[in-house]
Amino acid sequence: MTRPIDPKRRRLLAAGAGTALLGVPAFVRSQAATVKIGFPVPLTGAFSAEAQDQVRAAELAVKEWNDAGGWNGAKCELLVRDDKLNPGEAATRTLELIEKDKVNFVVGSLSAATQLSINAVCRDRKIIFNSISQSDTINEAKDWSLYTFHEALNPHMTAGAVARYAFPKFGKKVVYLTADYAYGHEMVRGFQRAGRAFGTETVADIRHPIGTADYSAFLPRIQQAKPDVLVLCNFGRDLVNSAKQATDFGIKQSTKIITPVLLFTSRLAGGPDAFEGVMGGTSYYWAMEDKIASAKAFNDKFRKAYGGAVPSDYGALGYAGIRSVLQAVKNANAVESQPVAIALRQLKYDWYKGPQFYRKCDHQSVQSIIIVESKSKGMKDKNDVFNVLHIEPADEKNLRTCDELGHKVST
Amino acid sequence: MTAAILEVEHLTQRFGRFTALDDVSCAFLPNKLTAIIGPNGAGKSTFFNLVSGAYAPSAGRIRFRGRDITGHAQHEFARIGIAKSFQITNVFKQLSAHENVRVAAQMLVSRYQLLKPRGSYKALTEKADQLLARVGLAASRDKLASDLAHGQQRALEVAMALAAEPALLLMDEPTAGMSPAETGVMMQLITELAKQRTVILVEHKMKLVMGICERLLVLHHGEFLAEGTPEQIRANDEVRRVYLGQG
Amino acid sequence: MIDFIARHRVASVLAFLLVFPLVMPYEALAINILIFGLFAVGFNLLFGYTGLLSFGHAAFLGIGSYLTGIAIVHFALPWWLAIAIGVAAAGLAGLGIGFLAIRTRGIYFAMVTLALGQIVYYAFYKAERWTGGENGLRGVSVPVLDLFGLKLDFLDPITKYYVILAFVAAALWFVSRVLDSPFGAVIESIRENEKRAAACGYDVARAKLLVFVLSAAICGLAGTLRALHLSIVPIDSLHYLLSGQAVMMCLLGGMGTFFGPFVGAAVFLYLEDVVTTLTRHWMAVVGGVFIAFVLFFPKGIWGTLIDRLARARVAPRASPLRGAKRKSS
Amino acid sequence: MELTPQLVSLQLVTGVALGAVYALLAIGLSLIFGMLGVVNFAHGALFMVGAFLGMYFLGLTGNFWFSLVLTPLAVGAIGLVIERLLVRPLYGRGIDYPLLLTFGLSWVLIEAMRVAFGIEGIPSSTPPALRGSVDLGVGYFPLYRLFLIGATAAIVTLLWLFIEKTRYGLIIRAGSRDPEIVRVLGIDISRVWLAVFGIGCAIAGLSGVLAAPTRAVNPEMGIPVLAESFVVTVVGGMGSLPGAVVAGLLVGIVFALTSLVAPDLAELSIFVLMALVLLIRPYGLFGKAGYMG
Repeated sequence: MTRPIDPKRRRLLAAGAGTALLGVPAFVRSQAATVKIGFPVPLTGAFSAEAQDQVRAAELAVKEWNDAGGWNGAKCELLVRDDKLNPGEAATRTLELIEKDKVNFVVGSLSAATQLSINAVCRDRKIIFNSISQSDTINEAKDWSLYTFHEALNPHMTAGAVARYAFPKFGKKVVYLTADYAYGHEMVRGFQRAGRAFGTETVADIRHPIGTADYSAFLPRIQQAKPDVLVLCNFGRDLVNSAKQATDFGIKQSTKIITPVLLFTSRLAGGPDAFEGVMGGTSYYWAMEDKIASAKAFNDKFRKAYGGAVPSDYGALGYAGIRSVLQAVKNANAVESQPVAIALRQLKYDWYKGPQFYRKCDHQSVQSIIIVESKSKGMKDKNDVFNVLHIEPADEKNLRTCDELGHKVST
Repeated sequence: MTAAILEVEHLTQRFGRFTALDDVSCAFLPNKLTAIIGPNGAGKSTFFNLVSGAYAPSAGRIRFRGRDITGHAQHEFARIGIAKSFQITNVFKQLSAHENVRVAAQMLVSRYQLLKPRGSYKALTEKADQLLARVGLAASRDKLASDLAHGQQRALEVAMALAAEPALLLMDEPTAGMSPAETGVMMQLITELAKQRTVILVEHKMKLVMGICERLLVLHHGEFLAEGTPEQIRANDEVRRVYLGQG
Repeated sequence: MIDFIARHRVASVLAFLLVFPLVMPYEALAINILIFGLFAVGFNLLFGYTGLLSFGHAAFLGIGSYLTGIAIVHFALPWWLAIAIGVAAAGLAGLGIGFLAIRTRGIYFAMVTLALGQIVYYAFYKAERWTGGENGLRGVSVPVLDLFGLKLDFLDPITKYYVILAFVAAALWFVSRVLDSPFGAVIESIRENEKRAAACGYDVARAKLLVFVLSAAICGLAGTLRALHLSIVPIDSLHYLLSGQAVMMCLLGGMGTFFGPFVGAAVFLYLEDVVTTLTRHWMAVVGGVFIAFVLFFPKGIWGTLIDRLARARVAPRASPLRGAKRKSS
Repeated sequence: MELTPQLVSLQLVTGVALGAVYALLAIGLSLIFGMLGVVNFAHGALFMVGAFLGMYFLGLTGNFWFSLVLTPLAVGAIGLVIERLLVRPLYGRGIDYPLLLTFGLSWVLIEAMRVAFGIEGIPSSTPPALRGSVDLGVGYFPLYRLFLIGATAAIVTLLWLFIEKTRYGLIIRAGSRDPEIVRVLGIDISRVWLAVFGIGCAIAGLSGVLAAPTRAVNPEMGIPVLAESFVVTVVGGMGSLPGAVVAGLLVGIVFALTSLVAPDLAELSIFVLMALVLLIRPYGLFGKAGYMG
């Protein structure tokens, strides 16, 4: 170890550096030599497969836009950050993106809690945030701002579409097995509300702690109730485990199992047996390319860029989320938050799944919902896991009303 | 006759089915040096643990200066003037010798003062230095207790016990593991200490205490066997049989 | 230099922290380090100085955060009052949890604090109306701090850093005083030898409870600052993994040293931040670093450093630093 | 909902099946703690490694029974390496250091499985012979979970016989009371420690492969398991094998019955149970005072 600096001098140095630092002006937004988009997603943790797919799809959107010339010669740069699926980390990373990297926009997130925390940080600093994961809360007036956009489906829309398709077909007695957090509760609410039209009856709503690995303690009750339909209102690994164990307990013999969001990757991880006959909703499934031209175009670009791989549901949202923002930059001919937000509000687009637009009062993307069922035989390859049963077209009436969300001015 | 400083009545301690101390009653006069002797397992240490408040007795009473203190918490025993030096060295190993004694002395002055620096209690620092000097540890003032030699740690024990300015000092085999030279110094110190306060000594080396004590108590199998001056004890047949016979 | 730091430990840490944002990649990380450094220092009061390993300290960080957040979001109270409420609530929770937990020892103490911490977690999780449940509490935003008429732009990261630094510095000063006080000597003696401390006349249970409350309040302050920093309170603030992080930071930096926990927090967060940008397998790298530290630098970074410096400087004579190393640095 | 006797009985069986896995996990943890004083924070990760290896061996050999034998051997071998290289240098340094080390190790193991088997994990399947469900008279119950109960009972019995009736068991019992005795007997205590650590890890791996067919196998599956097995170990009393079994069943049943009446509080219930037990008995149901203070 070298001889340490004389303490007095050190203090002087410190004081000098301190003053120099205080002299630095508040952060100055860089003028658009590049358009910077921050992209916080959980690259590690339970949803890292989806997150990595989101990054790939987002990079595709960026490349496409840059290849098309960008905006006034400015190219787009994507700054990917790992939020570790942790809202505190997400907030920190968003602060980093805004304060240090001076991003113009933020797109990303893969859980309700992280998107709300990213939104809180962006909202205070008047930065546009386009969320690409599900939540009903973010639409509500309390969390919303002019700069909050929601590209993904929300639980109300998803649950409603699945309910409208499934309830008339499978019966009136319904049991919910629900992860005990906002996402689960919002899904149940969506099913129950849509179910009213068909006279469905909630036999039980069993709320399990989020992240439960063993559902056996919840299943005898369901077995005894013998409902027509069991709705698994949980997500990801909770869905895989509960579907698998419900199968083990023989629930499927007398009951149809449905779920609001049937994840592509969950089905891959859970295998065909556990998911046999399970039906659910999704924002996107690659095989809808047979019916939707823009889906075909998107899949082809993705396959070409990534060696024949197909995009997953949440992955595709990364593409749409970025492409909307970049299109709005061009339309607004600006990168400042306010003009771009206005351009987004006026945007009508069809990037990958048919026509979409952001509703004026809450900036929720109005879009189609795909109903799929898990395949257990006749699969052509590992990606061939679902049958597309139905596509419910985009319709504003399937959303909760602006009044209900607390938006006073419905424009 | 002066009133006894410590009286115990029918003191009994059971551990499960085993009775470590059985119905022991006795009294100790102020400023006297008494030794409790007895073979291993006689209940000497149990007796000390009870009168120092480490355990509450299964039955019986303990009175200190006429006040019943049976069942009080151990720290209360220390605060009213009963201090103990331990048989197995029991110091604060990662603290300096000086800090060991200073902490022990601090009990009388400040226990929950949060915001004044320790260093500002000059009297405590000096008192700790004096006590270290008295037990012959002045030169090892800043050594960690764990770095002291065994005999030095025993001496530190005594200094810590003295720091609390006890009226009653309980010493559990203070010379255990000491060299003959160290033992001599320690015995001299004990004699000196006993001039100003009551000292009760537990020893199983009988010869050692015969010379310095005025009174001896003999325990055997948890029971009181005999009591008296060294001469009386030496003459006691029963004591000779169970105790001296062994050695 | 070590002597100088030891003598003026609060001043030196302040001097360092004044320039700290310059060397960090971005201010939000520097602020996180301040906050978690304080969290670890508060935890170390209990763990390093008193020898009590708690696995429930996230409860105090979280209660501080939530109560501050609730005061601002639901009651629109001024920020300084919200901070006071957060710290007081954490201290009170410390009193309750501490009262129950100090009856046990060792690993059982760790487990009781863990269990009580989990109960706090679920209570806040279920109180969705007040806490936002799993979604977390949003809207704890204080864009402008009004300080006796002086308006500070709290959205400006540098301003935010120095405001938070002021609180952290005050707390560090407080902890430093406590450690140097007679009570500081009492808790050290309890760590060294509980039975002996009782025999010396100290009410061990009461001293433990007091230090538990102090530690909880310091951690609560870290929590309130975190709520203001992030403008959200995530439910993870109460999770036992965060309690575990405090243990890691203390051990990494050097438990039972004054600066150790702060150094540990800084290294932990900085390492995590840097490694995360380099590789997706950051857990393996950080885990590996832990293993290496335990095996080769068991006294932690700061503990090893002061040990080496002390030994190199004053090897021949009895070192005053070594005798007092636990309290001096 | 109606709490019929049938439903409650079925729920109890469910609780016992859950408790079986808890008990196994706690035995491994308790064995290592009781003997070495090491709080093994990598226990959950070893459980996870066991689940992965179990499914991997199943795929390789096509036979669940092979996998049931191979997996504990493999995880036990990993345990031996861990003890020899990482844990051994830490003996005598207090409980904090092995705790931190094994925590770091658990992260390394999680990442290793991510690299080896992918982030999403691998599908797990029930061995064909154990599929389906059985009518217990009170309702249908998956055959595999009945097998779990039986397998745990068998393993616990074997372990008990090993510890109570064999020479090695005698050494382990003596060693957990006082390492000096073992040294006096002329036995190299470090080899005993090595073996015990290996056995503890093997049991963690075995619980992993046994639990794998009931749940998704993914790299993070050990994290909640670690907390649960600590709860069980502590409720039973650290270092006590009968305590681990009793507490495992108790925790399983409490979890199952809470799930029936207040499902959302099921996870909380086991922590409440632990708090209550420790406040009434500060060293757990079967624990002895003295371990670490």
